[in-house]
Amino acid sequence: MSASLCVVPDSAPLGASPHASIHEVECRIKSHEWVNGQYRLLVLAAPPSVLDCEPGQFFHLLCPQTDRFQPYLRRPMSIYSYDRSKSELSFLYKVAGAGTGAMAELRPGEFLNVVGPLGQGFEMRPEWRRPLLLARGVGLATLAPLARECARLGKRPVAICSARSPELLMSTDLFRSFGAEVITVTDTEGNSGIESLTPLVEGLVRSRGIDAFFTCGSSRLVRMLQEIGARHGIGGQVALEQHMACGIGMCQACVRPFQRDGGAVNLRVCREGPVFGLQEVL
Amino acid sequence: MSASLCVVPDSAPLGASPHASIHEVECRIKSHEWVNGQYRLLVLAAPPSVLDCEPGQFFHLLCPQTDRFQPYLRRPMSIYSYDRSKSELSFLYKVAGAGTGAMAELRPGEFLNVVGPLGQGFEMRPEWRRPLLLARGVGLATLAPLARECARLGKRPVAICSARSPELLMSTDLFRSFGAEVITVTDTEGNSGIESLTPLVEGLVRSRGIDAFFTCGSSRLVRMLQEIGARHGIGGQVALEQHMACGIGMCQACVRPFQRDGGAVNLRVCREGPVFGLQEVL
Amino acid sequence: MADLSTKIGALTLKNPIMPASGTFSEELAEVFDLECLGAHVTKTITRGKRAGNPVPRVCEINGAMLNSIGIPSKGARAFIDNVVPFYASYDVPLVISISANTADEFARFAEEVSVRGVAAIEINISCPNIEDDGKAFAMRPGATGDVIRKMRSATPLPLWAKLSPNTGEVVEVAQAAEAAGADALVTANTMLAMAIDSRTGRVRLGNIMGGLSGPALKPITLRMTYQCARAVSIPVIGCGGIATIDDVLEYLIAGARAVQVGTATFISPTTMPRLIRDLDKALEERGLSSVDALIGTVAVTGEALTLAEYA
Amino acid sequence: MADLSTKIGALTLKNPIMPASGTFSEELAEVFDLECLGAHVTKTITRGKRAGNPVPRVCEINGAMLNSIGIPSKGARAFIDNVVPFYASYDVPLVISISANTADEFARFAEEVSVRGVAAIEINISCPNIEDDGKAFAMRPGATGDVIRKMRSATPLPLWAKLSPNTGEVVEVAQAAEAAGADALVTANTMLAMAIDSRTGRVRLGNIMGGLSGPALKPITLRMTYQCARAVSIPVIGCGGIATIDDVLEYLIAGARAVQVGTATFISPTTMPRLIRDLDKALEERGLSSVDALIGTVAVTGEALTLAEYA
Ligand SMILES: Cc1cc2nc3c(=O)[nH]c(=O)nc-3n(C[C@H](O)[C@H](O)[C@H](O)COP(=O)(O)OP(=O)(O)OC[C@H]3O[C@@H](n4cnc5c(N)ncnc54)[C@H](O)[C@@H]3O)c2cc1C
Ligand SMILES: Cc1cc2nc3c(=O)[nH]c(=O)nc-3n(C[C@H](O)[C@H](O)[C@H](O)COP(=O)(O)OP(=O)(O)OC[C@H]3O[C@@H](n4cnc5c(N)ncnc54)[C@H](O)[C@@H]3O)c2cc1C
Ligand SMILES: Cc1cc2nc3c(=O)[nH]c(=O)nc-3n(C[C@H](O)[C@H](O)[C@H](O)COP(=O)(O)O)c2cc1C
Ligand SMILES: Cc1cc2nc3c(=O)[nH]c(=O)nc-3n(C[C@H](O)[C@H](O)[C@H](O)COP(=O)(O)O)c2cc1C
Ligand code: FES
Ligand code: FES
Repeated sequence: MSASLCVVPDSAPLGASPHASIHEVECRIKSHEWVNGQYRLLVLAAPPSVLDCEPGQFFHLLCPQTDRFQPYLRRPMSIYSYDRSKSELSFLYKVAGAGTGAMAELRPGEFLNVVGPLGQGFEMRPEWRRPLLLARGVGLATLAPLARECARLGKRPVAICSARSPELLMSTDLFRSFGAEVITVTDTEGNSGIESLTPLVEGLVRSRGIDAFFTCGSSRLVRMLQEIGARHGIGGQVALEQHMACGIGMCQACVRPFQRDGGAVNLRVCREGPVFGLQEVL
Repeated sequence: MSASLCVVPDSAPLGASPHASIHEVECRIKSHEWVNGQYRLLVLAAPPSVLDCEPGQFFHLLCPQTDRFQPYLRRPMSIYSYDRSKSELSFLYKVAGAGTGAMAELRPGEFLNVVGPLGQGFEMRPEWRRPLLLARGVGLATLAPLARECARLGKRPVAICSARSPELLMSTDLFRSFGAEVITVTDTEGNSGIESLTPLVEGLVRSRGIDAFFTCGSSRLVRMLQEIGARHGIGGQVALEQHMACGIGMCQACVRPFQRDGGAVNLRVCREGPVFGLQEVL
Repeated sequence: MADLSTKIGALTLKNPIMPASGTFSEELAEVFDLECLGAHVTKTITRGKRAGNPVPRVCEINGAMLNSIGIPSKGARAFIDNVVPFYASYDVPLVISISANTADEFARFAEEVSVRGVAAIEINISCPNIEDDGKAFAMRPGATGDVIRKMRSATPLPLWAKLSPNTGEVVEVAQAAEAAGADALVTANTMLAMAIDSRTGRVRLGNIMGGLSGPALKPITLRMTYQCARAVSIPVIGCGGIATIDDVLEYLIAGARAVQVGTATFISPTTMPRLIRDLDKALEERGLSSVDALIGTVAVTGEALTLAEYA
Repeated sequence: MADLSTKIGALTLKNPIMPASGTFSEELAEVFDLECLGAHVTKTITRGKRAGNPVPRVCEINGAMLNSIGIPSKGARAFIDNVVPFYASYDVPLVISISANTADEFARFAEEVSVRGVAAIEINISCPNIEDDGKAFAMRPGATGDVIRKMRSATPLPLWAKLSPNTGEVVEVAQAAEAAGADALVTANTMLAMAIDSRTGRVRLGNIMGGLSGPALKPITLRMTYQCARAVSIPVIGCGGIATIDDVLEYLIAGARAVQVGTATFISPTTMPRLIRDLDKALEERGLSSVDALIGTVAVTGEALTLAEYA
């Protein structure tokens, strides 16, 4: 009977197929620390199958049911770091609502069910020599592995890290350790607004020869980089967010409109994205 | 505005009314131990308001939401013991399905929300001098405080404790400490069936002058005691179970038919019971 | 303190929180002071005595419950003699829920229970109409209109029509109720559902099918509340799955002028007084001085589509 | 190993587990081998291109979800050229779900998609019928009968009618579908619902209302499955809230000959292969040698009441 094709033993990963590139696995939590009052770093012990991933890709996490929170859908989280040699996968996340609230209660030694890796990651083109990484809040989580990829490729990026206040700045040392030049801006210092960032980025284009922009999330920042990019003929990529159900491409929940082939088309953030070309974002 | 009548401060018990006799309170768990492989003893720190209770009454417990179990309705549990001087309330329960499964995960120091005391407890009439307590399984939990009440009233009951196997016998020492004469019967020894119990009880009626029967749960045992009672003109009381929603008397979920005033009537186990007259049970 | 009062037609309630029929009784007075409630709503009664359905009458299922209590009833006389007087000691409108099997019986019954102490009649039209294939009145605009029209001429009391989520014509039924003279709508009763025990292969309710209530019902009844509040001009009272202050706010925002709390009282008997307290806090947090200021304020994104495409 | 096969009319499925329309696509082949499924059921398509509804298109609510995806469609041509061939490599019946706005359009469309590689057509009659006030076809027996009758003469393929929980006349609609020539019923689609964010006062779906799916829907659709399985003699396929093997067993026991798994695949993309494995185990534990032996075995306690009294 062909049904036996996927009547897998209890111990085997469920319904494993030889061509599977997306996996649902239970990962043991190695550590789970507060980075500051809002963000937590979750480090998982992950099997090699899911560590064949790229910066910009994400996982879909099954948050636990707790007495306070009963999230239902999975929650998408960018890969903050992945390390095949240590079998480690980590996420940096902000505690927001029910899902992340429930996640925050997970303790080392417990397990988290993750699905991934998902989506299209960043593409660091060979001709891009001096990338600018502009990250705010959770965007840091998404861009951190890209900074590492730059280091691997021998490119020295400039990273602008933005936050509400200096205490909430994160990962600046990590970015520096990947050889990035780090510039910090914060709301409290009054230098994180578009009015301040525009001249800052324009200046970096001139002084550092920035030739590619990478950012995520905030549509204000995307809009700003699109304008500066258009003025200077600089391309780049953006990682976007959208409410998701499946995360795999089945449900069409996560569409956004993009400029492609001369017209506006709806694309799935989970599948055609989450990384898109800077200028195609509408 | 009269709405202020029950706009109570956060700290006060909600909607407290001067005439309240049923309370919803959060109790801290003092201890929570396995008694054997199936039963757990849960001891709560309870406020005096809910300790004004009687043997045979019960509480309605709000089981927690866990990753494995998400019970919705409350679960009724007989009072196993209550102690005003120690501010203690305890339950002896069998881990069965979702509700008790979730309860079993509670740790000392955590809180459990209870509503009670509920229902009509046992009435130990002055003319009953030599009561027989027949308990099996969770029935022990229900009859234990009655044994204590007997001790307080200076009556020396006989307690037949029944279980599947000798290891599963519980609380026999507790019953003895209340001055009860304890007889144990088990399935593995083959002396817990109706065929063995009937002559045993008949014998006790003759030898010990048993003049009242108390039992709970099992309809086989109730039927047997009704027959023996009818033969010897011995009355008594039975604590019954029924699926409940509200536990307070509002929903009429928990009705059972009883013989009253010459006819069969539906009575609410949570309100008119859980203790009923031995002969009125149909 | 915000003004929590709300008007349901001619009746002014001190606050918009009241119990749902069948989930409330005199016994709750042993838990908290029933004086605090916006209204008292009693379990549906029938004119004659009835036993109700076989047990088990309730089961729990995925964070919700099913019930097939039926309508056990001691009859009209016992109710008027024993229950109505109990509530007379409170300064809270008493709403009594009634049911019958034909429009004429409904009318006669309404007349009979229009006694001193009763402030309004809630019409449980989710019961089978024996003149219409046994389909509940609330399933069809025609049957609903009929029953309310006949009751309207039989009693001067305000009539609240309690709608059913089982119909495919909620809006039409709501409009028929309004046209026939209903003073308010209650949205809604339970949704017909079923549960089977996969281990034993048995149905889990004595009556096979039963009504779904609790949080799982909320998205459905909240939708009905929104639909009805837009479709009629009489007040709509939201009901279904309310347990937290957020639930209350959602119904008010959707257009309900008051809400009924059912199953949540089984989970926490102090739910209603807590909601009253929390409502006051929530209005204050939003800088609103009255419940009125919140009612019907729902903001819709984009253009409302005429033909809802949701699947 | 038990015999997991089941017959849906002329089609034999290797097991009763298949995806629900709109919750399945080619991408799932990257998670597990789609060969293991009883059937492949694709997202509803329309003949022409459509964009679907505004975002947000999904939200979660009390252990369930709402969606207002709508029916974004690349059109019939793109589907036949790109999607049908993808599934040709599997030895699994391909069921395609279609939708249209009139009975005639449905018929023309059915003819157009009756191509090699398609094993059956699922009719999504939960879409608005523009000739009937915009009420979905599945709301009324007449409209349902019409559309199926016209499709019946337009295609030789088996027709599966997917019913809606929004109607008050499930049994009548099921019987009308059978009488008009449907080969099977699917019970059911999502239930119309709504969610509001109490903090912002905004509706949580771009389309205001949306369809409820997931565990909260199960008691409703299980009830429909039971009602339909008793009312018709064509096979009924259960759908709604299935996530665990117990859910599958409950539907089979209620009378379903197969089941569709929807939202659960979003929560765990390996749900379907797991259910197939667990079904085999469950039958073995019960000493049953085939799925057939379980279907429709529900035991009812007491006497079934003719007029269900559930509220
Ligand atoms: C591709 C991708 C990568 C992401 N990476 C990160 C990351 O590395 N670190 C991080 O902190 N956050 C990240 N986010 C955002 C993160 O998914 C949300 O913060 C999270 O889902 C909020 O869930 P909640 O239950 O705590 O909040 P709630 O607001 O209670 O969530 C309610 C619902 O809305 C959805 N939702 C809320 N905010 C977002 C959002 N911004 N994007 C998508 N769905 C949302 C939730 O998934 C949930 O379904 C990412 C989002 C996407 C789409
Ligand atoms: C007045 C009263 C006192 C009780 N005292 C005790 C006690 O001291 N110790 C003890 O171990 N058990 C006692 N029980 C039984 C206890 O309530 C059930 O074992 C418990 O509800 C099972 O819940 P569950 O979720 O673990 O099991 P499940 O079988 O998953 O429960 C499913 C549903 O059925 C109900 N249910 C299942 N069994 C019973 C039952 N026997 N009586 C009533 N409802 C039931 C549950 O409350 C729940 O709503 C008492 C029952 C009643 C009515
Ligand atoms: C146990 C029970 C009994 C009920 N009895 C009645 C009733 O007699 N009449 C009525 O109109 N509604 C009755 N209902 C329906 C409730 O009034 C309410 O409409 C429904 O439960 C939805 O609200 P909830 O989710 O807050 O419970 C009953 C509900 C439950 C749970
Ligand atoms: C995101 C989403 C999209 C859906 N799209 C369709 C569809 O295009 N056609 C259809 O007939 N049903 C559609 N459905 C309904 C499902 O097929 C199924 O009937 C419903 O979700 C109930 O099953 P579930 O609880 O297992 O999800 C959709 C459901 C969801 C959640
Ligand atoms: S989340 Fe389902 S398609 Fe993107
Ligand atoms: S459980 Fe509600 S009346 Fe007894």
